[in-house]
Amino acid sequence: MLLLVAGTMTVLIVRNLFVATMLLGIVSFTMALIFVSLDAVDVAFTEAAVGAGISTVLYIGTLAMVGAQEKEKKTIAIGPLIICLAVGATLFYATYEMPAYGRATNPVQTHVAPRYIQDSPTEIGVPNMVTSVLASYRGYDTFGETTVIFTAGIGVMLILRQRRRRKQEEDEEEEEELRSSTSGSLTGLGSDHDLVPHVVAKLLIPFILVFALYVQFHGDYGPGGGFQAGVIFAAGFILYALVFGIDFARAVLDGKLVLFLMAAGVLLYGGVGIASMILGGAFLDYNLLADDAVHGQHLGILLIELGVGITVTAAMLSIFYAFVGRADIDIEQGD
Amino acid sequence: MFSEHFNYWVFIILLMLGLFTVMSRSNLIKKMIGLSLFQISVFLFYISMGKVTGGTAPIVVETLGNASEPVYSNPLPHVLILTAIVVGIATTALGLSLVVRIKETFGTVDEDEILALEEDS
Amino acid sequence: MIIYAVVAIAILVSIAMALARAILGPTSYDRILSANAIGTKTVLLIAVLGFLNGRPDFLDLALVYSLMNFIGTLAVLKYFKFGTLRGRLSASEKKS
Amino acid sequence: MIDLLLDVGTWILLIFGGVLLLITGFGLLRLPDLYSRIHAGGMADTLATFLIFTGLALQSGFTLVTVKLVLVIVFVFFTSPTSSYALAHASFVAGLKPDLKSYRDRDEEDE
Repeated sequence: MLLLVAGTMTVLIVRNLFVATMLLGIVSFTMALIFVSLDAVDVAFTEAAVGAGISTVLYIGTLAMVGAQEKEKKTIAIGPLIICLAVGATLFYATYEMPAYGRATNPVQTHVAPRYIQDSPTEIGVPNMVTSVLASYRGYDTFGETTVIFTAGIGVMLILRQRRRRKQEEDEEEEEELRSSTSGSLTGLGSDHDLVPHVVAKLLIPFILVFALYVQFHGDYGPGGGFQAGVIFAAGFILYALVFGIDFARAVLDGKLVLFLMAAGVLLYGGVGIASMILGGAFLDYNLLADDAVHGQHLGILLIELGVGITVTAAMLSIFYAFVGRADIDIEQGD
Repeated sequence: MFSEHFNYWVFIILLMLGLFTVMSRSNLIKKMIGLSLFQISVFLFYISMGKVTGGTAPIVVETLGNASEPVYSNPLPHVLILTAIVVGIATTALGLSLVVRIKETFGTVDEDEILALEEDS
Repeated sequence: MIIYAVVAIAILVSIAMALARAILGPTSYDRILSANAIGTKTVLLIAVLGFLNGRPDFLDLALVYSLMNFIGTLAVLKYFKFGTLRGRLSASEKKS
Repeated sequence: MIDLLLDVGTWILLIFGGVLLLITGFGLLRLPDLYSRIHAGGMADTLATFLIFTGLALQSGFTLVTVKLVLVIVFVFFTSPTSSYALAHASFVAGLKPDLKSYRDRDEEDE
């Protein structure tokens, strides 16, 4: 199974950009499969949702604006090759010092993990240890990561929102003419023959959204949680925007509202922390949120997962809007 | 011997491929793809460190009476990688948006051409 | 139990074949098709693996996979229909 | 008795599914042009999914797992043909013609 991945990677190096994107999707699928076989269900969940779905869409969105041809270059870059081989050889040598794979006595397994595994069911009362570690023991980390996502969402928006300057290269204009002469824009309503995807998407979207909510709130008991649910929720909307056109999606969830939600998620997370501070504990100490410690932990995890979910949804959507909206601007000016 | 380190070797191969792509390709999007590969290889490394042979996913199962307590894989790497994936996609999006801007300003996404343009101006 | 393993191996072989098509495939559509097929087979493999390991409660994953597969394929096709890659495609058509 | 019956049913369904999957793989690899490959990848796959998941559902009894299996089946039944259709349509619009020549060649060989 691992050989599959290696094979895919080799291919990834050689072909043109578009093909590389497709292959990246395939690699992502295979990778998630490997994660499942390595018992990392939550990670596989995220990888599947993010790698195969969202990142493909983003790469495609970029390619639509940039063009997919890579210049042919015959020379093999010798310098980087040597560096790579050197790094690889060093690491390869280092693996002989690594403890054998999968043994329970490895240093990684004996440090803090036993505590998480043994105590989290009684301390937190949540069956999914990944969730309890994520949201409770390492709540600070997760808060930081949510903020990073928030910042990235804002950054993409700022970079892509700016009006483009009038300085245009000739070939670029040609490209735009080509695009505007084709039957519609990337985000337009599509041709009449899109009936089947329309109907099917209309049928499926409500279920996708409900499923996202299920993932969000079932995250305590099974694989799932805020990050995954956020991505799935965003994916539902992206499907809607893809099939019906971005204007419809904007009508449902406005760009400003998305921004607001993005901030609201982070604020909810921070708010939980501050609330526990007000109640006399440390930042993000959920034990005090309810009368009983386990109950408080439950409530806290639920709330911050919700915050994470909202932020991730909104950030993904705003990134998607920014990319696709950019393509729209291009086309208007090309007319 | 072979099976004990196999995962690590695959990780190294992937890492080398990713690194090579980043360093040798002049196309910026290709560089981003190489970066993603690099990321994925690191994820694989972490997750294979957390695996315990014969273990099961770190979600508590109800054990019935005399059944022995199951072995769980290490949940900590899972947590780290889970967040890393989402952060990774966010940073990738940021990088791609920068690529789009570069394309608009310079009219190309090829690193060598951009450098040449810079020198001209 | 053996049956699960047998089916899992069959799925793996099938994935390998689809992968070969993705590598060889003369047109980009072939590659999309094989990516889609690999996605479907991954869904199957996850379900079978879940039963093989005796913890069949991870089917949420399979659902997410099929969803993402669908979205990815649609996005790519949308790009192909209205994007700018048409010139290249006719070039590869000549080859076939 | 019923257990045995269910087991046998599972075996049969899973084996059929596995064989179909192998056929899909061969089809993807060996068929001459895109449109025939879509047949292999789109149709046989869906049936194989149905068979295998039904087989698994027989094993799991009446639980949440079964419900999820049924959900996945329904989902795949909707999405897989849709994406096959969209793929075929997109490639046709883009002007990729079916590779009739290879069929004709083969027919001539047969004669």
